[in-house]
Amino acid sequence: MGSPVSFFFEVVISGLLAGVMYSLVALGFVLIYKASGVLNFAQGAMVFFAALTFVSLVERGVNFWLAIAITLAVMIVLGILTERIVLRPLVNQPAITLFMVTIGLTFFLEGLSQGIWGSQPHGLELGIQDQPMQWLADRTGMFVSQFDLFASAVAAILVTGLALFFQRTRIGRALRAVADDHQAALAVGIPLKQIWAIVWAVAGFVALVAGLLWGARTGVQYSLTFVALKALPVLMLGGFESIAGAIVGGLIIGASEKVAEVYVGPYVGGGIESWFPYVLALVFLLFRPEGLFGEKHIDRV
Amino acid sequence: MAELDTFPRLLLHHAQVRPDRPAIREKDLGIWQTATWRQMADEVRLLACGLAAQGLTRGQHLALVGENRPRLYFAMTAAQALGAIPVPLYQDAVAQEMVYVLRDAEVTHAIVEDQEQVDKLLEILPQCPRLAHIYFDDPRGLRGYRQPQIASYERLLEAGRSFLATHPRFFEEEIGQGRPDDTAAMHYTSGTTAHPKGVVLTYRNLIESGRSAAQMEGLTDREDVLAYLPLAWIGQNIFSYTQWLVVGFCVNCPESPATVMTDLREIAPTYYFAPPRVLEALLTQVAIRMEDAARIKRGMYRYFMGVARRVGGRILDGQPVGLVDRLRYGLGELLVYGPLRNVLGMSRVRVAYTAGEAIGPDLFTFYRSIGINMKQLYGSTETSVFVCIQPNGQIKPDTVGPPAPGVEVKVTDAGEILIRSPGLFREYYKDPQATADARTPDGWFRTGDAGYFDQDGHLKILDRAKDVGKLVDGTLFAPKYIENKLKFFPYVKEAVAFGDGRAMVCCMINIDYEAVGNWAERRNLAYTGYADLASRPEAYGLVRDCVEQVNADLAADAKLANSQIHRFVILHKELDADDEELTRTRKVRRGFIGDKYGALVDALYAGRKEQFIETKVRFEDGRTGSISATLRIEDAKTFAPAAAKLAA
Amino acid sequence: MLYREAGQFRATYAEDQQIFPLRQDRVAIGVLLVAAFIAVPLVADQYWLSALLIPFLIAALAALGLNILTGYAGQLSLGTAAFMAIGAFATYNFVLRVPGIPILAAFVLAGICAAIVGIVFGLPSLRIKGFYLAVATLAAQFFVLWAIQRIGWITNHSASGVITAQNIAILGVPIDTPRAKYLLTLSVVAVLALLAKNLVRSETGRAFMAVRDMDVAASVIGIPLMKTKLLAFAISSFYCGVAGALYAYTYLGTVEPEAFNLELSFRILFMIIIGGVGSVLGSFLGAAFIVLLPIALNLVVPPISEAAGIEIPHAIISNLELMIFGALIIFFLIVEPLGLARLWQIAKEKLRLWPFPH
Amino acid sequence: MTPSDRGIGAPILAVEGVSLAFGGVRALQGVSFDVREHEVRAIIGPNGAGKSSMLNVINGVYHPQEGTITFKGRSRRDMVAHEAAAQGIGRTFQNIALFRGMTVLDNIMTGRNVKMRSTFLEQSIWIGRARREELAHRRKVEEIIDFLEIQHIRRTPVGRLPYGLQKRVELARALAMEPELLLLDEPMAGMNLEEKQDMCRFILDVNEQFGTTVVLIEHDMGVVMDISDRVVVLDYGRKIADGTPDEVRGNQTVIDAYLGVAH
Repeated sequence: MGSPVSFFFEVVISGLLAGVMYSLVALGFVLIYKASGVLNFAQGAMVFFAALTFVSLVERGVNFWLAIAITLAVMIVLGILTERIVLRPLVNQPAITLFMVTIGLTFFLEGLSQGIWGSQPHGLELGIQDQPMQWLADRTGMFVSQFDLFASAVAAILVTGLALFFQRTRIGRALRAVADDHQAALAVGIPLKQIWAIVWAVAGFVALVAGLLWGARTGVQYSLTFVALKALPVLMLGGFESIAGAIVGGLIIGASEKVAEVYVGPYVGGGIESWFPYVLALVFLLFRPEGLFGEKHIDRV
Repeated sequence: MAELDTFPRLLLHHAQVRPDRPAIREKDLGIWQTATWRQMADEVRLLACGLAAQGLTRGQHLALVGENRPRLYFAMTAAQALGAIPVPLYQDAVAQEMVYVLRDAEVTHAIVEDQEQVDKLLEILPQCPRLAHIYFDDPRGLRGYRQPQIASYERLLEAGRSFLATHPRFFEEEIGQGRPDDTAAMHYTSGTTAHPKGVVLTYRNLIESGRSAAQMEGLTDREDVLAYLPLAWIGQNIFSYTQWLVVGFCVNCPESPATVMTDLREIAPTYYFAPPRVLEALLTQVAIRMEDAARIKRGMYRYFMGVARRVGGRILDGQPVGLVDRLRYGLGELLVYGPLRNVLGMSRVRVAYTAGEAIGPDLFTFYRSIGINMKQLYGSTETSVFVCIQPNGQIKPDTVGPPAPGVEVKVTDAGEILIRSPGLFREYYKDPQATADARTPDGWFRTGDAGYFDQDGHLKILDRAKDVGKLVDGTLFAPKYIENKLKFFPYVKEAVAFGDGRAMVCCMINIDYEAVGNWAERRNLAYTGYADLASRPEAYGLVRDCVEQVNADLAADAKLANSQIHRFVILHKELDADDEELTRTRKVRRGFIGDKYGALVDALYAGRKEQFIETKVRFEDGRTGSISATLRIEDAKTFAPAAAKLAA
Repeated sequence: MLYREAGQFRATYAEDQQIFPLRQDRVAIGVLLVAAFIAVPLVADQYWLSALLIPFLIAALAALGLNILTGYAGQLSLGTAAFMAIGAFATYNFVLRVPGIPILAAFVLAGICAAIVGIVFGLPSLRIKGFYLAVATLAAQFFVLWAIQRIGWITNHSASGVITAQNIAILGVPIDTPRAKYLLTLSVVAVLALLAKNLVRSETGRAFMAVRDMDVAASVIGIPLMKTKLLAFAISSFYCGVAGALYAYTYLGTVEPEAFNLELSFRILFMIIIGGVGSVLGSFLGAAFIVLLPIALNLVVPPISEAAGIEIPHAIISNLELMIFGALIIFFLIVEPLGLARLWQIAKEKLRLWPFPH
Repeated sequence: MTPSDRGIGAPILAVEGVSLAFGGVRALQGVSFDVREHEVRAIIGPNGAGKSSMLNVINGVYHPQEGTITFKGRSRRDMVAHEAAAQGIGRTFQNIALFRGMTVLDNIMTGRNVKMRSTFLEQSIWIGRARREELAHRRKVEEIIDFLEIQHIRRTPVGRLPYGLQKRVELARALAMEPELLLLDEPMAGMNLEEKQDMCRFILDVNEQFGTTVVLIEHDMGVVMDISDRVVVLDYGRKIADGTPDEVRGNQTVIDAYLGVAH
């Protein structure tokens, strides 16, 4: 056991690392929101769907990488179908309607995944132990999970990849244009529908990654869909349209949640992580309604 | 209380007997604003006092101009209470058309609906110097008017209030002076030739006439009437004023002419009147809207309308109908007739009249077959409307029924219908000559209509007497009667019948471009225009069917069997008022056409199979030109007279 | 066809502004009320009352509460169940701690407690809109449940957080049979539904809808946004609170905080989406639909699968239920965003115009 | 009619030195003008001149950084929009801002909300004051419906109405507030000739019948010259002319602004 200071750092770091996990889920939200203005509540169900599909395949003896490939394919198809069947008929509807429709989608996916693969929980083994890193513990006395570090690394790679994808590729640039102004994008000949399909496919991919990591962490079960609930305060904080916001928001939420749980929790009976991120985000929003990285909008009347 | 022999006395009677029953409603500001009899009596009292204070006296005329508005009705009774005479004017007349009436009746006071009417009266004020007081109901847009002659209705009531304060018994005293043979109202008949004539009707005329008809139909104070036809028209006076005050039911004024259909549906009158053109428009609406229905619904509608045509009228007349048909009709009632009456606003109709012009038998039986007690009526301004009424259970589409109670009708040898009744008018205003001409020496009124009684004693109206002629064999020839029969077919737009002084009847026919065009399109029949379509053998076939059906009808009537159409021709151009072939009110000018198309008439009677004809036309831009064509002339099948058949 | 409205004219504004201006509707609702209050208690068995009708009525009340907030005032909330929880646990405490309190008074006070909490969680609506606000209401959902679980006083220090509803009575008549519970629930729901209908057709309701449809225009014609939104939160929470109280006292009897989880909030949201946002009738239709669907599935699927010779486990049926819910939400939002109530309205329009198509 | 006939009196509204900026964009710069009681006052200017912003400042939707607004003798920098409404300022919008989910009748009734006093509890029980108010205000609303000749669409949801009628309903909603000052933002934009004539007639009728002071923004110069008593011209957020229609028409700065001459 280290000093109070190192304990504090340990708490903060584990919080930050947990935050990365939140960011990972939040990333899926941001992608879709940026491209189509939809707050996709079903992101959590997509994570669950991906993880469950993968695990079930592996349990049925499918090779690890093949299972990933199949799951990825399934997720891409799912993303494209969602865009086609659910969202396209609702183009130009109020954002709140789109939000509600994704709640419906959530239920549908939950039912679908369990209907296909069954409702029993599964363990998921990625080969990385959720144990403190001995090396770090020896040096600093702080206990930091290997798994968390691995997840952070994956998240970092994913974010970098996405950033490059957005900055460098033609599709990525088109996507940014779409995010800025649908009408204008359409006017300059960007194929909106194609872009949306791609985005939903990418979101499916992100869901798969998040599903693998979260599934390995908590087991693959119904409650995995609730990871979306972890991501929402992150998004409120970071803004729905900023990848950087999703990362920073995740870190802030993760760290502060852990700190609060450890230092405040005992006095109020514990378990405050269910609501603390929301209240934090809410308080923050009251002072800065546009979020961390959001732009201030002037309502023209 | 004295005898109920004037309208103001009737009003006071209702205010006492049924003070809180609705007297008149008006759709205004979204709801049916209602005045009870008591409220009405109070307002009429104020109004009469106001008018008296403003100088209206016994024997003077009060002009009323506007749509059906309760205040105009109040004004009528208020004027009558003072012994003044209300003169309603057609609200859609242009200003200059009002000049004659206003001068003829020496009108001093006028109550009008709104700015539009005020503007008209102001425009002709210089020509009508006696007109010194104009009161308006709706103040909208009139705030800036500074002319001394105009004031609001409210100001008039205000004047009435102060007058009443100083003359508390004035109103009742004035009513006390009224006599049944005083003039109650004056309606101007629209003279087609000369100036309009003011028909002077007394209280006795209107009240007795209205009362006996009301008794015959069993009208009660629970009736609802929708007042949507012009006040200036005598029918409106009888149905919505005379009988209203006689019986004490409720009159309902629509929000505006544009909303009559909606208002009709809301009120669902129990006592209803509509001229044939209104009924026709309604039926067209029904047909058009049903066309948009899904196939199944349309099929259902057609089926049940077929059932209704077969048995509906008989069921309404209380005649025996088979059980199966009764069940079919009952199902139709649930699915079609009931809902249809409901959407038309006729679910509650107990008695409905149509009159004014001849009504097509299909149109007439349509309404009867869906269970609406539609009847025909014969009458005129001079006779206080009611001359003949079809009694329940004795309805025929082609007669107007037997004489109404208290009315004597006879037909002269020349075929003209003469009338003697309590409803007969007193005189034409300031026109003793016309008054004398209108009556035979022994006091019968010459209607100027030709007709005869059928074997059941029902009067059949043929035509204006002056247009009725004779064939060479001396039998009756009523061209308009024949033409109307033809025009009841949708494919026939106009028809001109010839036969006076000739051996047989021949006809010129205009097809209805739209109806025949549609018919042709449904058969993939290509045509290039009106003349082309009219010359098609298919069109001839279509028209021949119509002509032969008319012939079959005519054959059934002993008096008209000889008037069957032997030959006809379809004209290559539409008869047009611009070419003087029609009057501006779209009546055919038979004589003019006979001359203009003389060659054609000759060909018809000469038995030729075709004839070349060239006619002058005036185009819409005012240029004239001529068009020519060779027209085919066809023979139509005629039938042996029914009487002969019976004998055989 | 059935609507024969010719001759039903209105001579006063009072007549014109009735809840049911058409005579046929008045007759129908009269028949329905008589059936619900008299016929149903006479004929329905315990299963019908306890397993179908009572949960349906309670769900309808909660849906009505959410509809006031979401359908009328346009503020999406995902925390409905939390306000129901407040109602349930507040009633428990009022009955527990105020001896002799009439149960209806306890319900009302509990509703007021829910309303106060509703106002607090409605405060963010002044600054944030749309789904930001929806997400914010999740805070209420999680915080309230957490508080009930962790603050021992609320559950009278029950170890598991489970409370058991006390026996209740009205004017000395014990409410202990399914029939009595049904009648109590029905009465409360009927009265509150009438009040809600009156509210939404008057000034307050119009203010709600104005804020929903265009808030700038609303404020420009003099509607204070803050007051209006908070009022919507308060009234909505009141309704949900009373629904929660009934949930505990006439339906479940024994309640744990987890009964009021996010799942329940979503279910109630589904009721108004399927039933019809912005419609009192829709709240009832949606509640009936969502309550009956699982029961119908359990009735219908086994015989079919038996006939087909495939055995469908119960778990599959419940997953099927989730999928059907989800698909229906998607379907309604795409095809008929105003839900069953709108379909009913269209059907009624058709009947009024019969035999004409339009 | 001459202005004196209509009783045009002292200024009811004075705008003094109003400046408004969004971020770096300066929408209004030191604008001053007044509006006299019962007059029809037009604000004209090229696109982006700040006309709508001016109206938004007057009725409290935007809050200016500088300047004062004096309405009926009370000066202020800014206020909340609903308070402006309560003081008697009515408003229509350039892009129709009706409540789309409500019927015509309900939209206009909403305009009466500001005059209602009953509490939500009374309303939910629907007796006494709440019921009386509701019925009395319905009557007032019906008078406005009658005035603007929209009886036939009373029960129609506004979303289903054609554009011209929506504009009229919006005017009706503003009139329902019985405003002393009515701000109309391009009331005739996008209308055909007949609809424009109707709208002109209604605006003048409102002005005459109710004595309502009208401030309107309009692009159709014919309309402006016909119906307004005085005209303010804005360009790039500054006032460049002010006077009667004739004076403004002859003003060289105005002509330049409209022709796009460089400053």
